[in-house]
Amino acid sequence: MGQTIIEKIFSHSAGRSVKPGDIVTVKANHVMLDDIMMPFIVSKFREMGFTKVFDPECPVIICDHLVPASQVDDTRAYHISCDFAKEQGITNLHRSDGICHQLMTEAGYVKPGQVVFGTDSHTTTYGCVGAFSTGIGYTEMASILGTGELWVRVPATIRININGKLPDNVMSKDVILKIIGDLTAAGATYKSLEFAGDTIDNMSVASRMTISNMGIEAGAKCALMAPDAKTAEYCGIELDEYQQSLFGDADAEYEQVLNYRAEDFVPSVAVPSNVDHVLPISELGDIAVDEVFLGSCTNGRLEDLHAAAEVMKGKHKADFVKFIVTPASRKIYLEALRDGTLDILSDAGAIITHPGCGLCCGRTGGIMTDGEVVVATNNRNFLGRMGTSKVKIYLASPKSAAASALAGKIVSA
Amino acid sequence: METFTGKVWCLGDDIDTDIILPTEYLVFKTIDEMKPYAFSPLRPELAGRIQPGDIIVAGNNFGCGSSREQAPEVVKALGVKCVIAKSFARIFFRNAINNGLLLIENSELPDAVSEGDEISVNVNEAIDYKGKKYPIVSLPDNLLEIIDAGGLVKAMRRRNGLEN
Amino acid sequence: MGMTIAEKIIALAAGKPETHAGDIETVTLDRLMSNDGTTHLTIDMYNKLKDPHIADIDKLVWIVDHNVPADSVKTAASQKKMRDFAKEHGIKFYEGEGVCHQIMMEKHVRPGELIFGADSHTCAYGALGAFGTGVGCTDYLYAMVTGTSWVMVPETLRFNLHGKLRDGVYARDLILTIIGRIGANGANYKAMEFGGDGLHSIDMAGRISICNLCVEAGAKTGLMELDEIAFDYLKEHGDRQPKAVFAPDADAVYEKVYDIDLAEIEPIVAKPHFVDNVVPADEAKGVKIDEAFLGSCNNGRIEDLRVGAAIVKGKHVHGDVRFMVVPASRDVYKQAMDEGLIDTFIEAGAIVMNPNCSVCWGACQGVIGEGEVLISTGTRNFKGRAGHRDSYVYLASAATVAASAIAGEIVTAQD
Amino acid sequence: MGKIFRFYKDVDTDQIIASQYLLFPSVEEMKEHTFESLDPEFAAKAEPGDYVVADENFGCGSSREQAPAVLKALGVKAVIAKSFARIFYRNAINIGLPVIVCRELYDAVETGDEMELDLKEGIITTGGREYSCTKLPAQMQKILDQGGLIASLNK
Repeated sequence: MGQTIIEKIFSHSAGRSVKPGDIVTVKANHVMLDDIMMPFIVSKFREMGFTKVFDPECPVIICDHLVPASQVDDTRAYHISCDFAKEQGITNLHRSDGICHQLMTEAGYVKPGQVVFGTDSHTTTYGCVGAFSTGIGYTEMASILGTGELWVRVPATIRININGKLPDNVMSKDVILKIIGDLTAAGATYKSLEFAGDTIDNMSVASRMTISNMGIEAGAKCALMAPDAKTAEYCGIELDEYQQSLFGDADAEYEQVLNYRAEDFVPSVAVPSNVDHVLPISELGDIAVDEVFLGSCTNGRLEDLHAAAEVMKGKHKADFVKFIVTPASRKIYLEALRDGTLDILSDAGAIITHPGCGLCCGRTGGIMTDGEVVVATNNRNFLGRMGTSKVKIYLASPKSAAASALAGKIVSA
Repeated sequence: METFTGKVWCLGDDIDTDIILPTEYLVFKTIDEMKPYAFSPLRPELAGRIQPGDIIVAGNNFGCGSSREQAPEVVKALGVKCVIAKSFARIFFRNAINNGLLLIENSELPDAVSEGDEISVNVNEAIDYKGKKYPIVSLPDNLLEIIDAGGLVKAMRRRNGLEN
Repeated sequence: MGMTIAEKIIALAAGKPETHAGDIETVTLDRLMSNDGTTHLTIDMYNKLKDPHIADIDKLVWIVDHNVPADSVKTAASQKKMRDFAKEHGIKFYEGEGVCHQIMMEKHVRPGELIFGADSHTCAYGALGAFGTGVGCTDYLYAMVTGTSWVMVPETLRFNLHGKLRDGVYARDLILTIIGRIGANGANYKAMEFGGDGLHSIDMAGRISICNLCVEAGAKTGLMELDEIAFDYLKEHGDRQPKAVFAPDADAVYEKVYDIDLAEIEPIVAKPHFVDNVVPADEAKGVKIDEAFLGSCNNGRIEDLRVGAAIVKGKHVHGDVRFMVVPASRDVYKQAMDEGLIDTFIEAGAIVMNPNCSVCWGACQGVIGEGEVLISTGTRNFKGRAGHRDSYVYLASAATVAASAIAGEIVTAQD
Repeated sequence: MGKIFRFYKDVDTDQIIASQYLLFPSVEEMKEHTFESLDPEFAAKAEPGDYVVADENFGCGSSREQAPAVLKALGVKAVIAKSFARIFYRNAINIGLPVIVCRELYDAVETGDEMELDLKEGIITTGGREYSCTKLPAQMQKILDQGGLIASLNK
């Protein structure tokens, strides 16, 4: 019988054919450790009685939540990260290069078909290149550092087919918001999401990344896409036989199959304070905005900055609106700098910060207070995530965010 | 099997990890320092009122959101005996088990119970509320092993010969 | 009796033909700058007034620059109060455009003006021959409501500059040397006036840097004579017309006159925790650093970024160092982009932040932790200034800071 | 009588109240961080009627009016120093916090000593001795007498 992508990856990793519900122990090809969790990971690692990381090539330590530090204790996590790397001979260390999920694929760590764990829920992102990746807690991370492996339950798969051409003002963010709205926030809990169809095929890896990144918002364990020529080019590899086999078989068993027509998608927002409370922007009415945030591991990539720049070129943000741009990585910053994108955004009044998690992680980068409304391109609009619980967070695409910054109210491009 | 009785605090659906513990407190050095801020975006008073032995009852998708393990740790540190919800988010579930915080899935009790009520839990058997029994589905074996060991840290210490 | 520049500006603002050190004058202010460091408190006091009103709305410039983008809900609430008030009253308002003093220099200050700023480094405006001085929010509010205030006319210390700074020595080294010489309260209540042939060899960036730091010697203001370099700057920045151009009278009375040979100035480092704790940079060599900061109203201009970029070009920031580069304004940032400087910094591994006060202010961005060491082009090295109360700040020129960021320890650009 | 808290030379405004607290919505919320870098317990120990005594150049640095404001909010009755930085001095008078120049007191007292200040006469009494203080300039005395600068706006 045929298999879904996740079944193929876990079968390959376990060395035997697996089916949903099976509990298997898999080896991690890479693990991603972010600064904010490092103090806890290291302390659990020692408490468990480990002294040596099983393979110093496996962990990638990324300082992104707390760099540059906004509070006096922030550099503690930074030093623990750097010291642990030094102690263990871990050379995969990024001190200020951007957001972990961007770097894991961009810097060439994750390849199609691999198994990757990270101490951040948006670790699902690497599904965009056909890798299994999922978020775990720091205790499990400590155990993997010691043992190199972790048990997983093979998830059932929800297949999502999207075919056709997306409207011009619609981005992959609108697609995944609509799907999360349909699935609901818990609709894919314990499940693997598998995206396919010519709309996905025609998307850049960056656009796919947005979709995989947000799979967790429907509760999914992972959000996978079959690797193709674009994936190979992005990863700088040629797909081997195993990697080429990573697509959902026609006779694979899916728990659910959803079919979407690309033409039906419209610019959408997730309204406060649930990611699955999704509405077309056209149904919102007039909502004035105080702040716009363009960035994050969901939508801080070059094509996102391009999309915003295209909307804003020669124009200026509305008065008294804060427009904050935080590119996802150092490489993206540099590319956007060199091709003039940052110039356009700066002329439009953007506050451009160094790459990092920025506002999305709620530590700094544009925190708000009671009564403020933000249109943000990131992945969560939870109560209190970007300030007080009376801040209203609307999640939208980069195009919609840019258009809203110009208009001073929520509109689509 | 263990039986206990506790007072109930009721929360709704989709109680996310930013509600359980907002990001700004994640960098505190100890879980004890984070404790007062648990559930603060939704109910700032709650952390101060929860007593050891109390039980949290919630709707669907409890613990959705980030992988921050501070979330179950802080709930446990408040002395919460167990969390009963219609369903749990995946990462939170794993993290809770790894830390020895008891989670029970039950789809009917959350709609029946009111805040301040007392319920009795007979672990792996049933919840008793006002004389009515709500059955508890037992956990898979591999999770029971971790719980039996007293959490993942203890299991690893055992593996590394530090504990019996 | 002759007058100093400070006396002439105050006399003009007081509507008198003459005034002298020690006199107390009621003056009409030309401009009132306030930033997010204190404006929320000013507004609170304003709202409690019996008859709240603003004398001349056009004189107010409000700038959000200290914690940008906001780092906490408390910051956000205070900034929102400021934003909402500015919007309601139609006050000239900047947010995220850069450090207040740089914006004032680029867009508002005119020679001969008397300006109150609710920030101590307002004395920077003297580089354009304006009397800028820092006040608290109560003084600010009084001036905002009445359009006037009282000032005691300061004694003036005169600094005659001669010759030219050597290569690798900057205006910042000069002013740190002066502060070291006269002490942290050596100019308390006084004006520091700069002139002499040597001034012509110092560019506007250097002049702003000098005047900006006068408050670190306790000065009420720093003032400079104007020349073509200053007039060109005004022309290039909005073609601003002076209110008045003043040079001191030949028989002006100075409390003290210093003659300084610029060629004798050497690279300087101010060690923790006082700005006047200066030593030749060579004597601070070898101190391991955790962070380096190039920016601020003192040294975040395009000229400073050029110096820093030339040093780091083709090299990489030391692995143990976070190198924060923060242009002083949007114009500086844009210019630095055009010139390829930002590219150089990013390639070298620096952290380039949006224009704002950043590390110099010690909250919000690049805050240093317990036991950490920072080398900075900022204005102050007070205990705890950049973060944890047990941390250490060394002040130096852009060149020394950039070279140290590469080396991982304090070195000079010559090393 | 009030207790003396004695600090050294060049106590700057960052030490009186650090930058990270300045944007707190009110002085009340800031005051517990007063002198945090010098003595984290200061706010807890200081009682209304206590005095701060310092060497030269007290309050140098920034124009943050929060510096005298937190001292006043904690009930500090007066600051007595050998000299004051300009902006701090002016800010303190404007909000009605007495700032007294006295050259001799600093070298004669320790933290914990008790003292009394007769503001009108400009006399400090401590350890059985009297110290006379420098009088305020008339302009400043006028502001202090009328209850601070804002009071004059509300007349």
